[in-house]
Amino acid sequence: MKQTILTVTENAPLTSSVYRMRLRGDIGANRPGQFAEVSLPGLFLRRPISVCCAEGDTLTLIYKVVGRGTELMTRLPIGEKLDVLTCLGNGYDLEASAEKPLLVGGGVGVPPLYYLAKELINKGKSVSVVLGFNTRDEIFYENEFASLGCRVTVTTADGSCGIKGFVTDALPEDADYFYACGPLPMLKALYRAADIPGEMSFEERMGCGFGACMGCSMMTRSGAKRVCKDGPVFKKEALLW
Amino acid sequence: MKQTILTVTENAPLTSSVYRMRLRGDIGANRPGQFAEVSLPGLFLRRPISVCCAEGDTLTLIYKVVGRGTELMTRLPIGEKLDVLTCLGNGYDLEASAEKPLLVGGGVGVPPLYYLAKELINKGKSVSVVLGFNTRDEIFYENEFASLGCRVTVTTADGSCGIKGFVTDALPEDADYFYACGPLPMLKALYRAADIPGEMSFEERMGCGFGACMGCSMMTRSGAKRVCKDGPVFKKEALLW
Amino acid sequence: MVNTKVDLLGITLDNPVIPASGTFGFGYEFAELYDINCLGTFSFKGTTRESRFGNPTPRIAECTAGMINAVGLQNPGVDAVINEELPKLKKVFHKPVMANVSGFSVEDYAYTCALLDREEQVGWLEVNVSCPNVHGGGMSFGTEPDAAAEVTRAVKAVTTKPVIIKLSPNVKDIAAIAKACERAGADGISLINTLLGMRIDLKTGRPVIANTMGGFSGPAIFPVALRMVYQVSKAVGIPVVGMGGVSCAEDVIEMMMAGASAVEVGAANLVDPYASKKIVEALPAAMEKYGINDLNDIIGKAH
Amino acid sequence: MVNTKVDLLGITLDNPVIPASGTFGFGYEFAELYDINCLGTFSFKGTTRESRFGNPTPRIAECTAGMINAVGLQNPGVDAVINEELPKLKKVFHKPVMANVSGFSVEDYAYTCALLDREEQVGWLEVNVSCPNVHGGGMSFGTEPDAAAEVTRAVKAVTTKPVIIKLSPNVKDIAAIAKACERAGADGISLINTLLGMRIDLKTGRPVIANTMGGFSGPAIFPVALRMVYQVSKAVGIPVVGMGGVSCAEDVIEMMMAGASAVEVGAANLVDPYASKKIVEALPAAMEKYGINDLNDIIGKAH
Ligand SMILES: Cc1cc2nc3c(=O)[nH]c(=O)nc-3n(C[C@H](O)[C@H](O)[C@H](O)COP(=O)(O)OP(=O)(O)OC[C@H]3O[C@@H](n4cnc5c(N)ncnc54)[C@H](O)[C@@H]3O)c2cc1C
Ligand SMILES: Cc1cc2nc3c(=O)[nH]c(=O)nc-3n(C[C@H](O)[C@H](O)[C@H](O)COP(=O)(O)OP(=O)(O)OC[C@H]3O[C@@H](n4cnc5c(N)ncnc54)[C@H](O)[C@@H]3O)c2cc1C
Ligand SMILES: Cc1cc2nc3c(=O)[nH]c(=O)nc-3n(C[C@H](O)[C@H](O)[C@H](O)COP(=O)(O)O)c2cc1C
Ligand SMILES: Cc1cc2nc3c(=O)[nH]c(=O)nc-3n(C[C@H](O)[C@H](O)[C@H](O)COP(=O)(O)O)c2cc1C
Ligand code: FES
Ligand code: FES
Repeated sequence: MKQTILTVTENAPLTSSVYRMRLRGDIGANRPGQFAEVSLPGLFLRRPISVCCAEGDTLTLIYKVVGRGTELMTRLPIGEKLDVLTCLGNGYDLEASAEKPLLVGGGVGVPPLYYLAKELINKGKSVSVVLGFNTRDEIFYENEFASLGCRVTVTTADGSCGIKGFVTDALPEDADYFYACGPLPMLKALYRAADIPGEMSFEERMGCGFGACMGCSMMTRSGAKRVCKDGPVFKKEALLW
Repeated sequence: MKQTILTVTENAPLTSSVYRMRLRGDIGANRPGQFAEVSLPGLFLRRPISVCCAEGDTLTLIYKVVGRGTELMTRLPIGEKLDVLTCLGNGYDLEASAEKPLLVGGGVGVPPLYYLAKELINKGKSVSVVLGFNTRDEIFYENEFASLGCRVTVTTADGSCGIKGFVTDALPEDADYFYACGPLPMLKALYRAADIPGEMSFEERMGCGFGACMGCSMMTRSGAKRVCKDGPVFKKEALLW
Repeated sequence: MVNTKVDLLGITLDNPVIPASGTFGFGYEFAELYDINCLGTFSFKGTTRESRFGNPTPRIAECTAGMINAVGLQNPGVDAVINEELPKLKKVFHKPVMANVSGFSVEDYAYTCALLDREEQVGWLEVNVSCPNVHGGGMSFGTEPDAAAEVTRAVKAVTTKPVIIKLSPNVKDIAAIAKACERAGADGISLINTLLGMRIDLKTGRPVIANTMGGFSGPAIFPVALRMVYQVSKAVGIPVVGMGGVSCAEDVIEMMMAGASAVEVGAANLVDPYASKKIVEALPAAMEKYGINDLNDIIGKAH
Repeated sequence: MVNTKVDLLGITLDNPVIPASGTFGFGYEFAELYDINCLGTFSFKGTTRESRFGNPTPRIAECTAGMINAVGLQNPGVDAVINEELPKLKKVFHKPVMANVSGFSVEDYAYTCALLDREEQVGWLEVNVSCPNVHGGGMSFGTEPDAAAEVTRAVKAVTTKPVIIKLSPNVKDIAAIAKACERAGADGISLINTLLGMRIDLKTGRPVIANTMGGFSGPAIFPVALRMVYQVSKAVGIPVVGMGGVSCAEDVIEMMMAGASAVEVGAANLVDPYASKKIVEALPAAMEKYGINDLNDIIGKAH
């Protein structure tokens, strides 16, 4: 964990409700699957947002506007300085996959998979990505994953783009390990559908984000774990589903 | 009373702890002796500051750094927008003086007298001003009063400039009416020393500043009065001293 | 078009927004600023049998997201309220007004309420039982179920209009006190009054407030107020008027979901004189944002 | 050079700053960030006889200038605390630690305290009487003078180290409860625990917290905490540890002026992991600003 002051260098919409924010400064050594906790002026608790990319001095976050904090984020101008905790959580286990990792993301679960895909490709793996959205207008980052060299499949619940249905309707056959992030119903469906091992990232309301308050606990096969510190990524076999 | 959004156009120190702030916008029709209530980011209550001058679209305030709010004010940059209530309180009675008004101010009680002096001189009156400070370094606005055409006397408690002593040691003989603003001990001393009629401006901790909460009440000969709405200026004969 | 109309004990309010007692005077200061008929109603300054200057000053202290007041019920007394304030109010406000009453003995309450009950413009009596009980050793009437019930019965015996008992939050079990009032005949409950709070001036080491302590209110107390509105509205069968820290239309909606039939706005009026008007105006858009067509549908939704 | 050293029941603290129970784990997460020996001491996570998962999630809700938690005393149980947590703590923290204990029966409290009392690194026992009394109908021990006194007596009977009783603010008369604990043998009082609060999710109309309500803390509660510290320290003759909303060195000074001998910092640690360290570092300059040479001179200055 690292407490740092970062400067907003980009803050623009990707879709009608999803924004990308780039922050510059001493961002620390972030691993894929880790998250940041952003302090926002006037709000007490920080907001946890996954690391979408971390390169050099630039941290990329992608966030969906859902409430007061994320609405406020959209109004932060370029040049604004933010107090951010970075390098939070365990992150994905890059060594767990053999050769053919499958990345499955739904909605704003997609962003952390981008950084993961990048690192897996750097390791020479053949990466497949399945991205699930509700409808065509909500799609983002399809091209970015393709540019990395991933095999990308998009699903939309209403069929307005890509395969009609859910991510579980479009899982490739040949993957040896999955990495997932998305809404709970998606994670549960994937858990049931996938017969390969894998790991998934969870969300919980957080008090601190670094393991101090026990606000974010989740019961697993090996006892109570903190989503913020022991997670947010948990292996499939740890889940009590 | 007027609620308005004003832009900081100047915010600079006059002495080590006294600052002048100029605000531009639709300031309303302020009379001398009235005050403004400034809303400051992150603080709940507004801060009451006397109108030092109000001309055209510019409101001038002079404030002393005494606590969190005024400290915060010093850090407001040019261009900052502030939510301000203006035209608060009754203001001085410009008709009360015959020909030779005497203005007596102590410390940050001096600012409202500047606007008053200006208006009295506009009315053709011969204005004397006695300004009391603790020491030479705390003096401000002596020249500004002189430039208006006032007869100015300065007193310092330590004798480092002007007459050594208090304002009451320097009252001119020929005045027919006094207007005062300053710390309570000065007002009380003046009340005892002056044998002419007059009026003085009071301070009290305020909840609203516009007469709604009864936070600022003061007992007078004509019953309980609100410093913010029935005052801050009260006639000498109204006081229960 | 969403519906903001709610019923409060037989009177229809155009909207549930009610400036709280002690933060809206007798309406004038605000009537100079805007047409106060846009409000549901308002609760006027706490009125007592005799006129009162209240406590010595300073009576106000600033806090994070709130303030402390120790005004001490300054008011001109019930006769002056009836003979001077209400006639003036009639000219600018054409709706029933909520009469807020305080007292230092059961007889005080009954006396003052009986007089105000006869006034045409008074729609409801809001009986503030947070005052110290002079005959009962200084503890507030509102902190003991029996004392609160006694005031309720005494007021109900001499009045015909709906009686709303306003409760203090400085208690262990506010629902028990509400239930005692309900059993004693209260038509409604309003809550919360201020939390007892204190600040010290670091420069002097002395309390900021001349009276040492005072009533803490503003956005900071909202979660406590919301919890108590929830507890009380679950415990009683009579309407509940919620307040404490409300400063925007979303807060009004949250209070109603907790169980409030109408919502009072206090300290917010002091820092923004247009606060109540802005909340009334923002309410329809906030309702639409959360898919609410009729405010009556959400009262107690969280139960 | 100003003096920040204070005595807490026979142990000298380098400074009065103490991270509060539940916001500092068992010290590790913070020892990774800075040398926690700069602190006066800290109070570790509330420990119970058996291990507990605590309440269902969501357990956290945001509020204006504060937060609600409903963690529900998640902890590994006293045996694991003694056998696993304390040995690890010893490596990074070389001062006496405050052992925070909770229980659901008088026997629970006595059992857990007796075990922790034997641990060398434990300097004080901080007994949190805010838990529901399972045998007494679910009301918290801390809301009844008799129940709080009973816990105090039971713990004192089986321990040798100073016992500090930590009080709940959700009561009418906190000084009466403090006095009952003092009479029952408490060596000190700490307060306040969290205020009972609630939030509702406007999108669903349901409480944000799975358990409906939770404990509200953070800067918003400071004026209530300060008032209670003042009331209790005036009422008792034993040392008082003050807390509730403290987030800067000025707040520490204000709490001490109200009567606190030492000051705990809770929620502030969660939003800024360096908060307690920053307060320790800012304290000397803040003292100088207000002309304070020795913190011992200002304890209870406002009385
Ligand atoms: C590890 C982790 C990674 C995340 N990564 C992303 C991301 O990359 N992009 C993205 O858009 N969102 C992400 N989220 C969800 C994001 O944290 C919430 O959408 C955001 O906190 C909502 O804040 P708000 O003020 O707009 O909403 P409000 O509902 O007003 O927030 C109120 C409170 O609830 C909390 N909260 C609300 N929703 C959530 C949630 N889903 N998860 C955790 N806390 C919540 C807020 O943090 C705040 O404390 C992540 C959450 C976690 C736990
Ligand atoms: C009608 C009126 C006119 C004033 N005009 C001026 C002026 O022209 N220039 C100037 O420097 N000061 C003036 N003051 C005093 C000024 O309001 C205070 O110095 C200022 O509010 C202090 O704020 P703070 O946050 O720095 O201090 P803090 O002590 O941190 O403030 C805490 C709270 O106490 C209130 N407060 C503190 N001191 C005073 C005080 N003396 N009077 C009223 N409230 C106070 C603050 O407004 C705030 O609510 C005036 C006060 C009044 C009532
Ligand atoms: C300055 C002030 C004066 C008040 N006077 C009264 C009063 O006379 N009678 C009463 O019942 N409540 C009085 N109250 C309490 C409010 O009506 C309200 O219950 C409380 O402030 C909580 O609401 P808020 O957080 O919105 O301010 C007063 C509050 C303030 C701030
Ligand atoms: C997340 C969280 C967990 C807490 N757990 C405990 C606990 O286990 N035992 C206890 O005595 N107090 C506990 N508390 C209460 C704090 O120790 C403290 O009394 C309270 O939060 C007020 O201080 P604050 O406003 O600085 O947070 C907890 C508080 C928080 C925020
Ligand atoms: S959010 Fe505090 S422990 Fe996870
Ligand atoms: S400050 Fe509210 S009436 Fe004067």
